[in-house]
Amino acid sequence: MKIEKVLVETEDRNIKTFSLSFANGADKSDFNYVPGQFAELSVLGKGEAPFGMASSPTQEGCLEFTVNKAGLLTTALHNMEPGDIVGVRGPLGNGYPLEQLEGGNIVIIGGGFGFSTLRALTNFMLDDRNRGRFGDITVIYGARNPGLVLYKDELEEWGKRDDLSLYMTVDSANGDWNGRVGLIPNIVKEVAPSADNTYALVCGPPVMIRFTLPVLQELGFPSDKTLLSLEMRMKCGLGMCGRCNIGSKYVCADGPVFTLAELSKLPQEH
Amino acid sequence: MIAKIVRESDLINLLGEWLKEYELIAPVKRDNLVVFDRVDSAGEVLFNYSNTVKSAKELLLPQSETLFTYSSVDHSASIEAHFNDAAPKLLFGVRPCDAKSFLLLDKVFDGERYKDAYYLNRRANTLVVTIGCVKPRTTCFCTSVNGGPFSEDGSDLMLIDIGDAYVVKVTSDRGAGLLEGAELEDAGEDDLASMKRVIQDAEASMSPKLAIEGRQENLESIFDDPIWGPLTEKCLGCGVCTYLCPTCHCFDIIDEARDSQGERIRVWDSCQFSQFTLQASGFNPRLTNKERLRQRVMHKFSYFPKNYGLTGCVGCGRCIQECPVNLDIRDVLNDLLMESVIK
Amino acid sequence: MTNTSLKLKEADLAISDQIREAARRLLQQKEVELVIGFEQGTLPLRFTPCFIRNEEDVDRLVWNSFCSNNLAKYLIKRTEKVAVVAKACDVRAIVELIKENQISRDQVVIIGVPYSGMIDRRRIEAELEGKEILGVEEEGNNIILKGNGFTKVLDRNKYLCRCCEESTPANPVIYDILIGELVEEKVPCQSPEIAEFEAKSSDERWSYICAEISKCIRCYACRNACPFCYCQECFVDKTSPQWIGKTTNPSDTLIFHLTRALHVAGRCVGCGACERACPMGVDIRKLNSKLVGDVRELFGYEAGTSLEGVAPLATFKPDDPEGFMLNP
Amino acid sequence: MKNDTNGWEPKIIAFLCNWCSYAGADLAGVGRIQYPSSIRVIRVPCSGRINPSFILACLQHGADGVLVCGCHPGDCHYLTGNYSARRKFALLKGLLEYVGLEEGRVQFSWVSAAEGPRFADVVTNVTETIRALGPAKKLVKT
Repeated sequence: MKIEKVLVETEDRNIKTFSLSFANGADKSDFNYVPGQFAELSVLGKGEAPFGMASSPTQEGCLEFTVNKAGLLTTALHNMEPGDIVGVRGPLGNGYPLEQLEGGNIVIIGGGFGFSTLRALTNFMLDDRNRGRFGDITVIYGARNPGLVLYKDELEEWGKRDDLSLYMTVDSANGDWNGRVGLIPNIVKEVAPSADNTYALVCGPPVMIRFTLPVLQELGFPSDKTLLSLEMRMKCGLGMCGRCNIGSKYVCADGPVFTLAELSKLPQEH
Repeated sequence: MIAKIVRESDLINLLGEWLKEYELIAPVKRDNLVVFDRVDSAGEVLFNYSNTVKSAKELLLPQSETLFTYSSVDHSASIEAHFNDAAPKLLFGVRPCDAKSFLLLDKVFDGERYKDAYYLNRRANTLVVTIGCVKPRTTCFCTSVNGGPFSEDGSDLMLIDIGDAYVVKVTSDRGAGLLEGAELEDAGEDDLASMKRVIQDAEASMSPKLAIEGRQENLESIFDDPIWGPLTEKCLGCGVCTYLCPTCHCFDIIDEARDSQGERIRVWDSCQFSQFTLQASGFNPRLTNKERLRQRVMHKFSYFPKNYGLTGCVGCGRCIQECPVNLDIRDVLNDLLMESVIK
Repeated sequence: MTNTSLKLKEADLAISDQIREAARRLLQQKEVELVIGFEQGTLPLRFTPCFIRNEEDVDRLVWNSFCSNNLAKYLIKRTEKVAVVAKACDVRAIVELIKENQISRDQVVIIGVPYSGMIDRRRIEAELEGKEILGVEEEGNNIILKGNGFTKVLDRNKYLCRCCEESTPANPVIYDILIGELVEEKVPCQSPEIAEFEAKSSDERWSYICAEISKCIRCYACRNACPFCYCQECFVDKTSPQWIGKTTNPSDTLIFHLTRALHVAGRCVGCGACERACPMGVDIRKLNSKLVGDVRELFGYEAGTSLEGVAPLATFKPDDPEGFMLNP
Repeated sequence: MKNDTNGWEPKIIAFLCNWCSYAGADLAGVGRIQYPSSIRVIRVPCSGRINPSFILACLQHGADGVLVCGCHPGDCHYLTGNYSARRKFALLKGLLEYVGLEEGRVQFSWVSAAEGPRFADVVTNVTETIRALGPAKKLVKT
């Protein structure tokens, strides 16, 4: 696929969002995905690595990936420019269970870089064609500091909407940040969304997840309505190469989205 | 059951015939090692051996294979997929454990969700002629994992040495095709009786069975048990067990590039290596040899059976023979099962 | 699975008893939390590292010529007090690791076993053409092998580990507890095998090395068995820069072995753990022994023989040999 | 192309220490001393910076030869970098030739900032040796 646009998301320039268009138009109709799924991005000569789709399938003709510069491949990606070609192998994984979520209220809890597929889901739900299928939408999003907040313009737009409640927070503020300061688990406690007919969707760093889950439990979210999108080192994305399994489940092929109920039956090796 | 009798001279003739149509891969001696390799004449084939050092899996899943090559110019690239191994191959002289391992690999690479074209291509082009194990080694434990020295799983033909000849059992349609045109006598009553005796003797000589079939729940119940610590303490974290194993199939996908050209390569990897599950963030869910060896054991004896209904081990005993510190998987399993029962 | 018919020769039995006694006392008096030694393995020629924490397990400890693993590997970065049963090679590795700050001297109680002539099981197995050994006994200088329908008697001196065969020291350089008596020491010198190899033509040497390297399956058993390969991230795993490819390409594989040999140069004590660990029988020591010899000859350093002295590649002399240089 | 020894010119990677040898090369240039154009120079802070892996990587990626030059003993800008390098190089060169790499593919020499002519000599000498050996094949990755 062709890189159309590269947006630097964070002040430290370590996170960029890449908008890709299909170099071969025919692929467009074959690439049907749901929010929460991922794809293997590949740069020839460097290899491939998995990234969740940050765009919603309602944004036609384009795919977005938010990429944190960490290793060989991501560095190569960060050095690319509009017009460059990257390979996309996907969609892979299960994605968020849209049919199950339909009719319910949705609480989205995202921390840092893990927010990208939740952003995709939110945009999907906010689309005119879909908004009616979901109840109240609450988004709780946190970053380490204001400079690391992703999708700033879009969040500003969401903030103006009356069919979505947005709570943004940073772990520590600096300069002209007027929003909340505090760790996500505390903000969740503060916001205290009702668990009634509500799904909580969580994605973020392991430590955030560890402290958020008890809060959700306390608020009455049952484990089968608490969904997590997991991160593991993956390679093939097909459940073959053997590195991303948690117990008998492969995060790449059986996940990356699991309910807490499913996870509690698996070994705590993630 | 179709059973023919093959004398030594018949076998040389048969191999000669097969050589005309197939690339023949058979056990041969290289230095002091018995390995599978391509042979050009029947004379090179080794018949009298216990097993090869490496398993036969690399015929279907080579240690490294090019998936595609590419060349890129400016903003475009041309990619060419590689299916090099289309030549029909005949794998002669595998042991029943290795033949059975192909069925396990099929579960992974010919799965319900995804299929691996490279693997399937080779699989479809490979015929398997097995030689039953008249003299199992003490490290063999195939009978503990639903196999046996004469298990026919995964074989197209099965040869059983009855002393002065081989009884050849046809175990698949493709196997029957291999004997087409060959003028072979049917195995007589005496031959079949000898065969039966040979089989009984071999089976009787097997080490006592381990009680591991159907115990995946037991293993699961002791995932967090402290026993894993002492059990894995001497493990060096090398890849001998996984690389010699006929069923281990973990791999990595890497690119190798030179200037504007390069290739994407699939290469064996091992769950025993420290970097295997290391995430970009620096977090590693399997931090020490303990977690990594636990993964290997659990994968074979709990996860694999859970996902595919079959134990992910064929009991060939290679890991037992070659582990540099003699970490014997049978001991590990026995201790684990004991622990799970006590609990 | 333990092979129950263990019969040690008298001398080994005496050593084993002394080891047990020492271990029992150390654990009893809480001088150490852990004793690392050898126990009987699951196959006739195999004895295997064991970790004893309780007095009642002390009798598992044994000693004989098949206790070939280098236990120094298990001492790196340990935090508890530990005793280790160590033959000459192990102790030499321990010495070098102490100098590299990987082992703290006061944390380790060395139970030194003077011993000359560990046996290399692979050399014995090679002799048997694939026939399975079901039992082994030693009597004097004889190794008696028993299998299905055969008994074979071998002269143990022909099946020694190559490092024992060569003139590598046989006594523990340092120890806290000595088992038995010190044995006659040998003077280190260049191994005849290396001299023989060097006498070959360049092309002959190249084809030999290539043939050996072609057997390598990159399982890294050599690296992981080596007491000196303790890098947190091995150069083979690095991605930026990526030093070598991950396949069994001959160039990559050879460069892996060359680099590893260079990386342990001046540290390698020639114990041969790498070679014994290799399932494919790659002649890895061909590289290491060469460097051990060169380090001795060029820099006068014998790794692991003394707690004094600086590792040869961490120091220099102004008049180091430079005959290899162009117009020096 | 490389196999065609007619018209083949060796490709030699030269690691030159910044303080002495690179300056020596510069001096050779300024002094218009003729030497073969076979070398591709990589300037390094000190010969002690050279990891044997650099040299192996050059040979793997198709260099016909590798030359490392540093300050004469006693002249190192960092006092002892070249002494440490000398030990490493002695082992590396010995090992490479021991496994059968042609003698002369990998060479080391001292060249000071004042030794323009010596630098030219060294390069000429190394180039001729390697030209005589022909294209490198042994460690090249194919």
